Amino acid sequence: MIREKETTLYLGPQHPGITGNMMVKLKVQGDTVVSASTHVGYLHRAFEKLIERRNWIQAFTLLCRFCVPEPDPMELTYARAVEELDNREVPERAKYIRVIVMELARMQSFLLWYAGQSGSSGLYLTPQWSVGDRNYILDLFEDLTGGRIYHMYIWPGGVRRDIPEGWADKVLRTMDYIEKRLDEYNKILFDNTIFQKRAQGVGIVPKDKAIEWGVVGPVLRGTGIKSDVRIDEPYEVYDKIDFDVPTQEGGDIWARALVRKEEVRQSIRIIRQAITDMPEGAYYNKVSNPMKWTVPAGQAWAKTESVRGEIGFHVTSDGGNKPYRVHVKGAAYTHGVTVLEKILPGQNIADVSFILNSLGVCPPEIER
Amino acid sequence: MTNLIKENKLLDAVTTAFKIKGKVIRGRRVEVFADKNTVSSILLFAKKQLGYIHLAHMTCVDWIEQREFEMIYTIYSPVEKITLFVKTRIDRENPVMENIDTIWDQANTYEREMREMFGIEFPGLIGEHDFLLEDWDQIPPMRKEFDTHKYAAQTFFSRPGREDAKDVRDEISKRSGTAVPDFAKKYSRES
Amino acid sequence: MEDLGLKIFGAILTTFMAFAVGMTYGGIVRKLTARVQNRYGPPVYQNFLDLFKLQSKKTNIAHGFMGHMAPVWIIIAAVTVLMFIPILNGNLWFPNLSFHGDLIFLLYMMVFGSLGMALGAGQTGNPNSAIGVTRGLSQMVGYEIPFVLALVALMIQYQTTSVQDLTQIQHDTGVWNAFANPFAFLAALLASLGMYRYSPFDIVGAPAELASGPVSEFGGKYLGTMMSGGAVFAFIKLTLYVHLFFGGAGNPDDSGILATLTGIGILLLKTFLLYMVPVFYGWINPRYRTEQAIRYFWGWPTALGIIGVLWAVY
Amino acid sequence: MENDKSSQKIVDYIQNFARKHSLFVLAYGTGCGAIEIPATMTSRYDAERFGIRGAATPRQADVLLITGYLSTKTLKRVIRVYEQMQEPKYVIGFGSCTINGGMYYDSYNTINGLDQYLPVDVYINGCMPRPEAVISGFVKLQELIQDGKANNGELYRKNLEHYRTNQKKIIKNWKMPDYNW
Repeated sequence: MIREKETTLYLGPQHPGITGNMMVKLKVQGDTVVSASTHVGYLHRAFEKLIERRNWIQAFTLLCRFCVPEPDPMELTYARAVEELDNREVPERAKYIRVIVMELARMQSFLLWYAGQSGSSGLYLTPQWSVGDRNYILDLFEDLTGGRIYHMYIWPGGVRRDIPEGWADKVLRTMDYIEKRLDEYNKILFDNTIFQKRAQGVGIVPKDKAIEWGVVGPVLRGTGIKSDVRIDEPYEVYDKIDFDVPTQEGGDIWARALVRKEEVRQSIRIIRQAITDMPEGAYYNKVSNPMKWTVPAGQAWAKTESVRGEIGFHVTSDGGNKPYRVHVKGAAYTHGVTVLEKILPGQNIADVSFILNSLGVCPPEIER
Repeated sequence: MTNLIKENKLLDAVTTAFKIKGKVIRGRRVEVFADKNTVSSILLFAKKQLGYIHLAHMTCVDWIEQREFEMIYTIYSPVEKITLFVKTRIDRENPVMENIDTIWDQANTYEREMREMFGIEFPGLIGEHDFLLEDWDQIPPMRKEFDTHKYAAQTFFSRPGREDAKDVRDEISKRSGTAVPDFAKKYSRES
Repeated sequence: MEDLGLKIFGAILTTFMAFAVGMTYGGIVRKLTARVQNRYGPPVYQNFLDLFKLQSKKTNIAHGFMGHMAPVWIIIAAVTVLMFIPILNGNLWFPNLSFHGDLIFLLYMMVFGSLGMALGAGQTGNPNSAIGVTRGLSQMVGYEIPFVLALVALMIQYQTTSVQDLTQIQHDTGVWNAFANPFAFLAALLASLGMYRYSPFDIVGAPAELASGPVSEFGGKYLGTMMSGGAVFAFIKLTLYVHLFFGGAGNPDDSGILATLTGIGILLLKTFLLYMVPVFYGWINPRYRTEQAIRYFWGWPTALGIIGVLWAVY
Repeated sequence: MENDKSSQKIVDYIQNFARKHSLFVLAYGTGCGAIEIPATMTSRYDAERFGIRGAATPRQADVLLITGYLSTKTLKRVIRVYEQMQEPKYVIGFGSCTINGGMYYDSYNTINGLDQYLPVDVYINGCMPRPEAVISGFVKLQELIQDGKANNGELYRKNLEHYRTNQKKIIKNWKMPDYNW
């Protein structure tokens, strides 16, 4: 076999195809990738070290800056872990509000994924539409929590504010609008033969080794394995809401895209059910004095289903008013490093940022 | 209380096989305390026999008073939907832990991070030393004795901020010489 | 002899017109793309502002001799090819040498521009531009085949290789070549999708994969010259297509001021409509991979080209 | 000659007008603020009507956006990218993390003040400023360009020593070319 000369190509931290700040070092022969190695650490801000210097409530400001496209699952997982340690009861209404906030976060993150996926495949029409429509959901967040992207709204013991009146039917109106828009998106991207040709059979995650590699979320569901934290370990009120988890066979970019396309419709369904049967009552089991609030010693592991997959918080407390050790494992931790290095060899250079986007890799989640 | 049959069955399976202590924390959460060098056999046993194929998490807690690192391996079985914690304690001075790269490939990333952040040595771990930081010459930063505030104050410049909580508008007007705008006057402390 | 001065003035006027029309088309397309993406979009003269800003860059980082030559080469190729294309058929003002050149010469000269870009990109040593160049050349191989087949079909049908005569024939028979030989026209149209580097075929300078491919190391004045060269090339291809398939613009017999202006007006209208075809196609389609693009070109367009040739022979 | 003052002023005015109305922003999300760049570039806030467009490589870019905190590893790449950009270049510091370290003031890996390492033209404060704030930052930059006060490149060249010593304090093994203009 004639051994072609290998060139190394750095899809460096500064590259329009890489969302965020991470470097994929490719050994390339002609147009196909021979080997890939990811280099991270560009967005490391020592978040876990800083959290040891903040008390339990102040940690929330750091938490939601942790993964940029989707801050809410971080707050919820941390809040649930602390509630488990403190065994603090969350009122029923707060649970429903939390589920609505989570599903809204899932939808705005889906629209961002949708923009990244079609942008990296060369279609510059739908990123404009989907990020434009995402702003409607961010407006909802702004009314509810005051912040566009970072909300700091979910606290241990419930949520910070009750729903402003008129917000609930504004959500329903936005849901109808988004649902109408989703059909148009399908016409442009999912029914587009060139996108199907580009996406099918590319970046295949094998079904048998998927769980071993630590693949979670829509990528795992894309390989045909039905696993979703909302069903396996229902938290908040997910057991009272009926929704189904879509799975696809094949494990390539196309299967993952279909899974995500179906998941948004489920989110809309969940939001509608959560809004209609949300009880009245308290929304916040108030912490007596947040500054001097000490959580009993112990360790807790809580996980929630974010758009990219299962996010786990391992919180250790030694009884003081500062968290002793918080270690976070986002879905991108394994997708961005191990899984990417295993499925990139053999792919075309044109598909590297395409695959990176379909795996839902969010670099700040890898290095915190 | 939900019936903990499955959890207790799992606990007995592991504790009898390896004669170690453990307890059921709550529904779906079981923890087992193991000795340092039996951890990888427990993990292999759990993965192959009991079906705990998903390594959800690997972390290290630095107990500085007891002079120990606590290594926690979180594994999860999609079939039984239970999370098993395998916890072990290793000495803090020269921490060495066996490398479980062969059981799960993804453990390589966790171990590289722990080697860089805590200074734990994993013999036989492939991968460069610089995982997150670049040319780091201090002690591994996540250890408790490393004070990040002191280090930041030394190396990075900090802009001279306002010494005490004076009202911003008065400061600005003093500096720029313009009077405090009247809409702000009723909030200003001076008047 | 006196109309030599006229010809020279006409030639200079054509270059400026080609440059201005190419840039304004770019501006209009940017505005339309913005409106399709339901946003306001830049002013139509934005391309001129970009070009002027690029030209007024203070430092210019060059990469050796070929780095300097690449933009110059593109401009040379653009202007020479422009000279050999009849702007208005038979008009006294704008003959600019269209009587001498013919189709085969034009084909070669059009490849000249991409050759300049390729050599310049190779000189910069940036791996992105090297891969971009190989993709550009392979894509050119792809769309050249149906394009040449279409032209061959026309040549056989009318036994002439000069663009001037082709437009003359269309003017006399009153039947546009698009309808005279529809297969050749379709093959050429599908091939033209690959020429303007719009979305399904912008694999050469694909930002997401190759950080804008060959031009990734060119900034400031180099990028500005390349941009204006690209605009002139777009105008050239459009006028060539209009003259080959849509009967050219303006009637040859009188060349008064009014006739010339109406001729230019028709030319602009036809070229703009033709320019919209790759733009519409590009708005809603993601990008091909390299081998998919070539497989596309060697699929239906080549088949249509062959049928066109057979149609021309019988 | 005496009237070169006025003719120079005219040329400057025209050049600054062109530079003001066509800013190419480098596609480099260095921090958490990078999530608001797609929002500003797309349909609701649409920065393109100001002529602001993304550029793929530092050669083609004029504006370098430092969006949020900057870790030491990224600072090394940012300096490399900054020096590759061509002369009339501008740096916009995004969010309070570039002004005084923001909420990561005590982190061992993020720098506190951006203007110790790079000359900065415009700061936009806010912990992840909104798209409106981003566009107001761009408009502020355009005003600076129009009356010729945005000379970021010359500042960097004039007191290169000051910036170099600060940078080398943070970045241990330099391994980068030392431009000496």
